[in-house]
Amino acid sequence: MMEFALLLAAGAADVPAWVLLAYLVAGVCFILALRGLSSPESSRRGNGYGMVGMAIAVVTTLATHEIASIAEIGMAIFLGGIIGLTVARRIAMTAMPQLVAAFHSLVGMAAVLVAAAAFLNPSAFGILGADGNILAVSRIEMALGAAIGAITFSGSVIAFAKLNGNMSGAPILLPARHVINLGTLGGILALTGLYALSGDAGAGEGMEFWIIVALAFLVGFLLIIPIGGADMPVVVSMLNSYSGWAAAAMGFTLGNTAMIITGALVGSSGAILSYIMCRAMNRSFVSVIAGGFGQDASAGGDKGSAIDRSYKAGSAEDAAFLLSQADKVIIVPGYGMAVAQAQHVLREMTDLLKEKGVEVKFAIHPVAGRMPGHMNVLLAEANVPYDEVFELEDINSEFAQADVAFVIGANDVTNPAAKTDKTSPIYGMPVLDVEKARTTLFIKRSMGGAGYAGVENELFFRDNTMMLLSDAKKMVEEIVKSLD
Amino acid sequence: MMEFALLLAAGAADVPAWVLLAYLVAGVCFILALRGLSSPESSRRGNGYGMVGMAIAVVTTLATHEIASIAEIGMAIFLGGIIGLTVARRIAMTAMPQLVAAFHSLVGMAAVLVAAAAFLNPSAFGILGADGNILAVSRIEMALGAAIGAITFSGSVIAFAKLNGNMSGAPILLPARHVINLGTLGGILALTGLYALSGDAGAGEGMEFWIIVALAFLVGFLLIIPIGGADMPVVVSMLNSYSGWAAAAMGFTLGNTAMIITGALVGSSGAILSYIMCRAMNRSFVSVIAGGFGQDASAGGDKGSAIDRSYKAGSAEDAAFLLSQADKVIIVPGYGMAVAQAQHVLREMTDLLKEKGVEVKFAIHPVAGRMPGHMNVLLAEANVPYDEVFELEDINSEFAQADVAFVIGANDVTNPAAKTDKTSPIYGMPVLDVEKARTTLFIKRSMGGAGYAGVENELFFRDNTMMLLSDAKKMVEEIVKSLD
Amino acid sequence: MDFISILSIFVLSCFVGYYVVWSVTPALHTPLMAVTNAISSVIIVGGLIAAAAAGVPGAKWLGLAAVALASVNIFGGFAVTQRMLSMYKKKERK
Amino acid sequence: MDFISILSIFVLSCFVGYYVVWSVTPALHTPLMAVTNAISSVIIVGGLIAAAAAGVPGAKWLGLAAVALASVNIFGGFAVTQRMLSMYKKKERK
Ligand SMILES: NC(=O)c1ccc[n+]([C@@H]2O[C@H](COP(=O)([O-])OP(=O)(O)OC[C@H]3O[C@@H](n4cnc5c(N)ncnc54)[C@H](OP(=O)(O)O)[C@@H]3O)[C@@H](O)[C@H]2O)c1
Ligand SMILES: NC(=O)c1ccc[n+]([C@@H]2O[C@H](COP(=O)([O-])OP(=O)(O)OC[C@H]3O[C@@H](n4cnc5c(N)ncnc54)[C@H](OP(=O)(O)O)[C@@H]3O)[C@@H](O)[C@H]2O)c1
Repeated sequence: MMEFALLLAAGAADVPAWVLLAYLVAGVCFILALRGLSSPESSRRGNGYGMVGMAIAVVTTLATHEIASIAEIGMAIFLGGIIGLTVARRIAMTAMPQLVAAFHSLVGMAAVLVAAAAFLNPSAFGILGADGNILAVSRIEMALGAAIGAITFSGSVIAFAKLNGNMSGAPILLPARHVINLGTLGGILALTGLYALSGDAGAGEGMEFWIIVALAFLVGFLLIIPIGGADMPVVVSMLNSYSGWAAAAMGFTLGNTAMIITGALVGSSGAILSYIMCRAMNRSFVSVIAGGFGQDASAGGDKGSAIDRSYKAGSAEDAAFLLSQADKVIIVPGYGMAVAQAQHVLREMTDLLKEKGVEVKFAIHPVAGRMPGHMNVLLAEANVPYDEVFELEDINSEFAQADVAFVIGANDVTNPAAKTDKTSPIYGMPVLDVEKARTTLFIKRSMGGAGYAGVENELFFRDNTMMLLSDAKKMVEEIVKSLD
Repeated sequence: MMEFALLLAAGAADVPAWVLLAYLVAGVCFILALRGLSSPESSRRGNGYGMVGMAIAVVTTLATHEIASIAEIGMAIFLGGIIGLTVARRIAMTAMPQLVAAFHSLVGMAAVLVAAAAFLNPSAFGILGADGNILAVSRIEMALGAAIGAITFSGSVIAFAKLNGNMSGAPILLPARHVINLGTLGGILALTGLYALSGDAGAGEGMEFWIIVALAFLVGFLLIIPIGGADMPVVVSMLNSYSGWAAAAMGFTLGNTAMIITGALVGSSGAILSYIMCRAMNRSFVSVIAGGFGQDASAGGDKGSAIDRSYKAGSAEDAAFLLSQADKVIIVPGYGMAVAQAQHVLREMTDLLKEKGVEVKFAIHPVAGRMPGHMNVLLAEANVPYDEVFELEDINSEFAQADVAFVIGANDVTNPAAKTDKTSPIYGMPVLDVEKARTTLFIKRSMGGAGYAGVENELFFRDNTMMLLSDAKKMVEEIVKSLD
Repeated sequence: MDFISILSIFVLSCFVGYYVVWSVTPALHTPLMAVTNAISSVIIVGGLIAAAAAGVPGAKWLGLAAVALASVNIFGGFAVTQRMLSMYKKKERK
Repeated sequence: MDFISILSIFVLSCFVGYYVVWSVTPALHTPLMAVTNAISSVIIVGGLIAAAAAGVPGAKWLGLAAVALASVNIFGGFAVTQRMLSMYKKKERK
């Protein structure tokens, strides 16, 4: 009992009350930042709260510590800030998935560095025990924080490389990889235990710490390379969640409310987004993490037959005619729109149609594109008002009244096999009922190319479907010309 | 700064960790109890969590305190438990509003007693400072806890008496009551301040405390008597919220996580339910609390004209014929169904109609009856499956396809004046569109009687409305006979 | 626990309370009132502490009274909630 | 702060996180990813503590590096979120 009580006695007892209060306020600001995202109107104010919270946390920390060199700290912040702002200003909206992955890797690395600094200089963090050793509970928190941070770092780097095309998206399957991964993770946990129980654990003492960090870097790498490029969004979200838990672990070490609240928020956010994606794809999280999906599926999909079957191809003029005759058009954007960067010209097209008195709406599937909310942000970029953009549940019943369903670069999210074919890899995933519209127009580059899941789409060969085979941006540009 | 830090140093520093953990677990159980109420399926498990949480809190407290007499404590729990269980088993579902008010008064009184006990024996609560005075911050918490508890007690007693008919529901308006109330509240706050700053504040010292309690009892009484009986539900909910904040205040005194979490949960629950009721009635919370509604409205409503205008009265046989010929019937229950206890026979009627192949649904307005969820619980009591019972938003569009809207004891929630007449006291409140059904049947006792808001309902005089003037239970019994 | 910890717990609990109550389905608002009533009797903890302590007899009797009142609420509140909830049934599919 | 206080805060924060994230509208899931990224750089606090302390130079440099990396994230994350959010517009009613 005594032992346990000692273990629980965290350091830094004499922090002034206002400091604790300031960190609490910062944490509440972060809660309000996420809360703002419940609607676009409140979201900008929410982001403001986030900035305020961060400023409070930074200023409080600087004000309560004897600072050796404010100039160096200022330089570090300035340098980082410049890089961050430049990247944020320059990045194309279509590159968001990569950017998020890159940013995650930085958080992960920062967590490792902080844990290492605490390891080398524990007294600055108030975690040095009376016996000259780092407090046992802090050792556990530090080791776990560093390990999670390292996994986040190397995993995010691979995810970035795959998403950015620096590395092939194909899953790289090592033999016995599950055994290796589980073994390494087990090793990390065992070493953490050893380190916590070790008698020699003063500042900078204990090889276990460094071995844990090294193994964690390795495991992050090993965990992600077998996962196909297209599964990366789920992985990125999972890593987001990890970076949150790493921050929470460091928050325990420092007894810092802001870090704990943030950790829990970010941790939940990543976990919930992963869950939402998996559910909308009707795949289990385990099967994503176990890896190898991209490959198996492209082997399994019988693409060969696509070329043999007859379909109705159309031109931009045909499409323009059908669109301008319609009363109601529903546009279904997908990954292909993002690839072709067709959102701006698409918006021009809808403007022309609206001028002609056609009612135009957008239907967004929860996993259209390659990131949650991917299509929404691209359409917003192209100035499509968000009240013309609808979620699947809200618009799916309207396809029956639509004259034209205009599918631009989407495939899986319209595939009726998800409703009917139990053997299909996407069976059970909710889909948009585009086939209920009087006519369905499909823009894609070729009859051969399949979508993310690598399965064929029956709709291409239906009588009321017209295929518009071309790059999405080019095709829509031509339609705009014909409409004028 | 030192002063402030001292003020913040709460007592009882050497509580073992497992105790704190146990109270945290109890608090989490309470969260899960409310979380379970998000759907009927999970609700029973939720209630189980609540009981477990309470057991943990009680056992932990008993286990960590030197108990003078376990027999006496056992007796107190036994006695209270027997009374509670007996009441819970016997009470009629229609008497729920009163029961909730009565229970609130007990919580309020318990909070007062606990605060008084802490006042007399502060060392048992670990709030006695080194200087022999009760800690200043604990004095504030105690005084506020006692005051809120006392207000909750006397307010709930009045609410109970008005709801139970022991006291006339008419608002009792003292002259200058707003001034008196504000003055008394101000007095309580001023005395709290005096008490906190007082130099003589040892165990049982300080008349301020008792004066605060006495004034708070008075204020609870004064606040509630001017409020009309029909506004009581909002008041009960508000008092619920208060009892939560009182528990939270005592939780601060005791440094008890379970009490703090509970206080926040109960406090939010009461506040949100009050808000929901006010919003659904399109009235401001302030206007409810300021009181006098029941009176003004019944004076303002021009009931006189009702008797002069012509309307179509019908018999039970007419109603039975219309109902049995219908394809789709929507039943709209209201306060009158509760008064007449007509839910059981109503359920028999729907069974007969369903046997005849009629589609029957129930439409519940958010403030039908006199308590949030009032109609739902009565229908559940009569074994109506909850998946045949729909909220306003979900069913309002279906009235246009219904052959019969069967309104039983509801009035205000169907009144189209809320949509059209800007001068009506219920203008802006969402209503059920019963007039869109082919025929509307209205059960009420007389053409003279009005509903809660005291305004006339235009629908009674429409061509496709048939009035069934009788007690609801009798009328439905006759309809059942005719249907057989 | 220091004051700021308690305050932090309180602030976060308010957020939890806000969200958890809004997620309650309107059909169960009456049971919600009953169950919040029951759990707010956790104030019994204060009564038990007062009743357990030897010494000041006035405080002990006040504590015992608080325990008795809170017990009415605990048993009554949970039982009446259970009674209500057991009435909510789905349609039996034959 | 003692360990149990911290644990309590953590547990309650997890509840808050759960509810607050589910209440985010799906249309803003991409900004959500960006902003959570930005706020998770609150880890900068640890870097600042390390960088501020005189003494162990290795720790200081690690701290400074952490501050720089976290700053990229803070400025980049909030700026890119702001940029995205400023694009979400309602229809202009003429
Ligand atoms: N959003 C997320 O969070 C997320 C996360 C993980 C996985 N996913 C998965 O991603 C998929 C998204 O479905 P989706 O319907 O949006 O996309 P998809 O099924 O991947 O289909 C993309 C379509 O766009 C076409 N395309 C590609 N580049 C084009 C260009 N430049 N011009 C015109 N067309 C082009 C492709 O055909 P061609 O090659 O013939 O042109 C293909 O038909 C789902 O399976 C989902 O499960 C989404
Ligand atoms: N639910 C809540 O939480 C809550 C809270 C506060 C206020 N309120 C208010 O309460 C009102 C509820 O509306 P409501 O439509 O349910 O009720 P209502 O407007 O109060 O009308 C009740 C109707 O029932 C009839 N009635 C009474 N006893 C009857 C009996 N034994 N047999 C047959 N009919 C009987 C009355 O007419 P006769 O007298 O002619 O029979 C009257 O038409 C709203 O105005 C709402 O704002 C509700």
